[in-house]
Amino acid sequence: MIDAILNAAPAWALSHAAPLLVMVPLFLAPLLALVPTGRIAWLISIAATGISFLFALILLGLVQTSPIGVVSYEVGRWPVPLGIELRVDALNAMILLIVTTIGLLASVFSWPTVVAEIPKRKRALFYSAFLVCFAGLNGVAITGDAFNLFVFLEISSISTYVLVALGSGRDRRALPAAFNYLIMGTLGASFYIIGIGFLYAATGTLNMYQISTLLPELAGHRSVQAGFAFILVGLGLKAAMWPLHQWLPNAYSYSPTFVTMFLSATATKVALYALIRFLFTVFRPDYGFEISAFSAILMPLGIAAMVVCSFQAVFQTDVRRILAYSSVAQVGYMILGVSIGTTAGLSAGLFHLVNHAMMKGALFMAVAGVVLTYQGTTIRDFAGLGRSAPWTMTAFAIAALSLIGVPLTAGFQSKLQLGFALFDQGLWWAVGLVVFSSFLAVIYMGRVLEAVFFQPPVNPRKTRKEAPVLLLVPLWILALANLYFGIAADFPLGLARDAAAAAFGVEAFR
Amino acid sequence: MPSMLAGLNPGWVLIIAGVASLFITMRQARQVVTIAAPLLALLLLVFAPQNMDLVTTQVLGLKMVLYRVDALNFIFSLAFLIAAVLNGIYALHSDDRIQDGAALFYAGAAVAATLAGDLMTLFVFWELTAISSVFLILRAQTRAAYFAAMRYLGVQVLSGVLLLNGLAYVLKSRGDLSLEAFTDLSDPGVLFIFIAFGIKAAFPLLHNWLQDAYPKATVVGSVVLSVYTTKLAVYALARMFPGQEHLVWIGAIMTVFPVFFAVIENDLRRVLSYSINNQVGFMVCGVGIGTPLAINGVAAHAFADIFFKGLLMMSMGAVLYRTGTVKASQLGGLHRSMPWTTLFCIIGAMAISAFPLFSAFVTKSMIISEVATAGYAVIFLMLMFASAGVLEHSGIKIPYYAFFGHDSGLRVKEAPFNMLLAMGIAAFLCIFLGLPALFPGFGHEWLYGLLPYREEAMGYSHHHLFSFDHIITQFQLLIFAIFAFVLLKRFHVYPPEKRGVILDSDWSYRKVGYSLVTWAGTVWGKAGPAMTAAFFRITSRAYNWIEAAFSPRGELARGGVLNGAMTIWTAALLGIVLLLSFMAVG
Amino acid sequence: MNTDHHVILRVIAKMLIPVITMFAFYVQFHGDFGPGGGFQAGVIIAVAVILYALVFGVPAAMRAVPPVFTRSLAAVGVMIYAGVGFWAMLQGGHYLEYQALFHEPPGEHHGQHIGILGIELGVLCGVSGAMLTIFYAFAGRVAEIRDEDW
Amino acid sequence: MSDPTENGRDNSGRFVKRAAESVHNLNTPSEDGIHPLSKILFGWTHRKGIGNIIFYVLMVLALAVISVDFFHARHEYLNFANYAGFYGVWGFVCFAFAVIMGWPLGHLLRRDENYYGDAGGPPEGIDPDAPMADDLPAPHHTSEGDA
Repeated sequence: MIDAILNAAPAWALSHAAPLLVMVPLFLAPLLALVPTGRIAWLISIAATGISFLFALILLGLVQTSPIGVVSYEVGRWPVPLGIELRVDALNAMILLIVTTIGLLASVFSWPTVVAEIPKRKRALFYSAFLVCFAGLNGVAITGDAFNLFVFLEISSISTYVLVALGSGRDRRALPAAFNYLIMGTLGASFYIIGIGFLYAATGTLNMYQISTLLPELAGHRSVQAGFAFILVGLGLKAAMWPLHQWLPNAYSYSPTFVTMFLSATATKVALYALIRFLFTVFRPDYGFEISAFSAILMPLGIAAMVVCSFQAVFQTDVRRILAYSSVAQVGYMILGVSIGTTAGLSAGLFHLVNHAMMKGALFMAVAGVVLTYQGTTIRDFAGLGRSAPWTMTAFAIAALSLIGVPLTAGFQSKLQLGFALFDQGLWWAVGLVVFSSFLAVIYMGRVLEAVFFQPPVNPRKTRKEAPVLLLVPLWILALANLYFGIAADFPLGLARDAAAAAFGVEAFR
Repeated sequence: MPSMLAGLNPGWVLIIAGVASLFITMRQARQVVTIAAPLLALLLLVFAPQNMDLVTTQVLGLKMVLYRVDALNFIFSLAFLIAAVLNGIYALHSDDRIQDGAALFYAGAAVAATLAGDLMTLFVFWELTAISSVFLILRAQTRAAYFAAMRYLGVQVLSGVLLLNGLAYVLKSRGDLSLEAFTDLSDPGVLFIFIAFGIKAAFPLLHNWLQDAYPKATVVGSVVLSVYTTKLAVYALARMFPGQEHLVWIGAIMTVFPVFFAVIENDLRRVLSYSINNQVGFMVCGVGIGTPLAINGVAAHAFADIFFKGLLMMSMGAVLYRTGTVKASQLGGLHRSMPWTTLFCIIGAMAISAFPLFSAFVTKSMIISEVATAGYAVIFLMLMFASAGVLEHSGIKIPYYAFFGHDSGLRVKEAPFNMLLAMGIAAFLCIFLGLPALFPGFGHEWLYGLLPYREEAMGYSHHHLFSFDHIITQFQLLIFAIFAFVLLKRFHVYPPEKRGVILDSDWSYRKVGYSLVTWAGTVWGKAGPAMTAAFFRITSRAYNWIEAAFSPRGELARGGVLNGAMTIWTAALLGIVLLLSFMAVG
Repeated sequence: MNTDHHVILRVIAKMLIPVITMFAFYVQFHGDFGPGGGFQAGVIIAVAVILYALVFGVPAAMRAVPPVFTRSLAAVGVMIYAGVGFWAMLQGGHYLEYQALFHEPPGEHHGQHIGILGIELGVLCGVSGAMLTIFYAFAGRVAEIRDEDW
Repeated sequence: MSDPTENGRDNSGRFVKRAAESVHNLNTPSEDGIHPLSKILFGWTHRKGIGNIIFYVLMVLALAVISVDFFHARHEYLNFANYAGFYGVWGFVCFAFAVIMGWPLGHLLRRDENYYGDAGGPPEGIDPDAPMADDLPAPHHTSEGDA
């Protein structure tokens, strides 16, 4: 399919795919602030995300067919140390594909939930903020410039705070959640920019590739190490690395349902991408300080996230909070994969990243459907929905099984890969903990599924009422993707393997 | 035929139709589906190109060949599909979505397993046959059927688990899961697979799930069940273990021991279940010989068996449907009111007894002839004994006690037309397959032309099949055996049919095992509460501790020791990372 | 409203506001070849309006410069900025490549000149619009809690 | 049934009608529940002394098929199969053995019908009103689908 798109695309689209991917939504976002009605804004945002999605496919194709595996674009044709370079390799091509796919599906299904949750006069602005956030996330993933990355990170974060705060129409707790998120997010971004400052002081450049070529000689430099520490913590915070995750459960629980779905599947993923980019490409996993960070910081934190947050999810009564804590736990899996420090481990982590985007996207979308039709997110509200909304709930169940890691689902495949990568390094105890954490996932998802399919509805007057078709179609696309990639995992696994290879080693990057 | 259709697996057609018919509430539409889907599948199979991998897929680096037709699996799946059509016709009188759906799904899974091109695919559909077929037993909706279905499912799943276990071993030692035959039984993986196949083929002592479950299925269910599971196992054995010498003995024992059970069994469907065991024994024995002609015999006998055994099951089903029982002690004289059923039953009985001009005569003889050629004298005598035994329980006992003998006084209607039609077609096949080739490709030559080793089959057909020796010896065996029956009846030595259940190897788990479990339960009932109390004390303490830590009211949700201070965490983490970085470089 | 105490303020403000605005445009166009530019100019223009609001009250300022206008101004600013980039692209150059704006050979700087001015104009609009929107958002907010409850 | 001859006079439809009627009659059980076809097919089994006739006919047949062996030598791979009368004797012995073994085996293995305890009441979760397999009171007599 990618070949077909490459052949069909005009020459300008091929050569300018990288800037257009980001700039089209960023240009359309302010336009949305001017359009009169939310419905037009909705259609424009579908168009914008769709265009970005096409460009993401084109970029993926270009990267795959490129002899060096890199697509580079100099903005304003300023040469590299002066100007900003947009730099796409297999790693960010994959992230871009995830963000744009989820963005497209999210904007397609968003309209009914926006109508239900956002006041009429704010809808166009809401979509404007969404497009800014979308463009910012893509910008983070696409840029090759460390400072530009910060700018895009802030663009996406600030619009995210707005999006979260707009949940106040349904639940006033969205405001403190957004404020908390704002403080934490700013803290993380500040740490990141401080780290970049240290690196700039040591190397004199902001281009990530140039930094990476200059670093080997400077590995013992104190400011490089300080920069590493700040960047790790700053991006770790953005990626909701345990124990820096505490902004996430509230932000995900009280924001508008559509925002939750979009953020859960993209925001932490993009931050994690940036972290991986720094850990593996800018810094090298064979630097002494990074090895010790892997084994003493990332691996314990990843495992702690897996276990602790799964336990916390077990005791939640609100389905969105269960899923939010589960997200932190899943980030733990990815961090664990990253912390192994091998290509196998990194590709397992990235593979789980792809799959987690699919399953959490589907789960939160189903929850959005329930909120829309039945108003309520506690487990009690979900009781008996298996009968009243079988289509929504079947998709929910498929994604939940994938989250648990039942064989023949995508979640199983990535946990399997993670297990293989851990075994290769003799970390059998970590495999045991992964299994234990999956067992906890059985409990917390099992509680929901039990309520959905085996308990009678609390309110017996709950009649058969599905979520709207507009929501069901993207929901089922994601649910079926969970099943399809659970059986034929070649495509996402290949993406993750290429991405891991690209993240490793300067040769693959250049 | 268009290439797109060529990749359409006939088994999947049936599976899809089966799932669909679960949802079709309109009876007429479902009837159309149950007949049309097997017919469509038949067409697809007949026109499918042979000896090439038609559909393949890659799962976890394992190549799975989902659809591959060759000479051996063609004849098995052909028989399965024709049987599916007949079963569809036979079931027309009943309006039961679950039964129709399960029957189609089950048939489809069996066909798909037969057409699998590797062991993994075979395993997947192997399990699906087990799971779908259990509904055919459950639908009888009796207490006995419920328990039997659960036991049946347990045994079938055990077979699947063993198979999967074996596959894992084989994958490790051999590196692939192709359908290349195994030779070495001492490899644990191969042994696992052998036992897994053995359970489904109902090897001696592993057989009893069959007699336990089949007679308790619905009228239609036992007809459908009698076709697939065991023949699929025979196919799997012929594919993976041809020439495995243990099979000769296992098969011979399989032919002999059910004879004794069948004589004293009162439930006529259970008699037929023993008869399945006995006929599958012939096939297993042929697989053990493994020569081309023997494999021909296995394939041909399986083909013929599907129809004559199906026919007998159908006739007993019709009796059950009309009278409500198939107990020999309560039946008799039904030929007065069910002459058509009687006629078809007699045809089936003659076919299974291998009367010349009937189907078993042209199929079973290939196996027996190869046994004799290979010099197995004892095996030969056992098979001859079994042939006489078949005549006893299936050839005489079934029609005699159901339709003749002592008149039970039951005056019922003749079977419904659809049942008669299905029986008629099956009866036609029983006769047609046994006819001499009046012109090329007619009668038995049609069947022989489908066999995996055609030339050997044709050679046998020309030189031996309808030779004077062969026919006369067969008549000697049969007529003397019938004479023995008449003689024993005349002098009242023939044991009368009595009500009751006959113990078999399932006694070991249904009685001994059950008693053990009950005993253990009693012990547990005394020792348990003390342990449970202790256990609950420990777990509740652990739960309280975990809850205090993790729940929304717990420590962690409040931010742990440093209340609400994620920023402190951030600073602390930064400090640790910095410290580590500095220390690591030194 | 009792305005007696603010006569001087009002008079001075009325005199200053045009000057401030003028200065903003000076900073804007000076930004082309010296310190200054769109951001500073935008802030200064916003300051002019904010001064007006402080002296004459927010409602008056909102009548003069409606919130819808400031919001649109911010949006338009961003679009101007991005639009210059697209313009360069339409002319066959890279995104934001000023040299490509008028297909000039190397050495000529007309495109560079116009390009940077366009960008700065976008920044001016964006910054002043955003500043004013934020100001209105805070200043126009009605306290949810009554004063005596503080 | 109306008088067939009245309408059957029409010379073209007459034969067809007669045939249809006879087929119909063949498939309609008489008052005593006995199917007319059964009289044609199996009526001979009700004849007096049929047991003796069958017995003697079989005896003659048996003697006939075995006498062939004395005039005709076989050449089989297994030597013992070439003895005259081998198949007949083995068939007779096997059949008789299997049947006679039914006596001791029956005593040894036959148990009460409810030996396993599953012929009793229904277990929990199963419809208690569903009929037992053993005492299905011919449930479908009134159902549709009768040809």
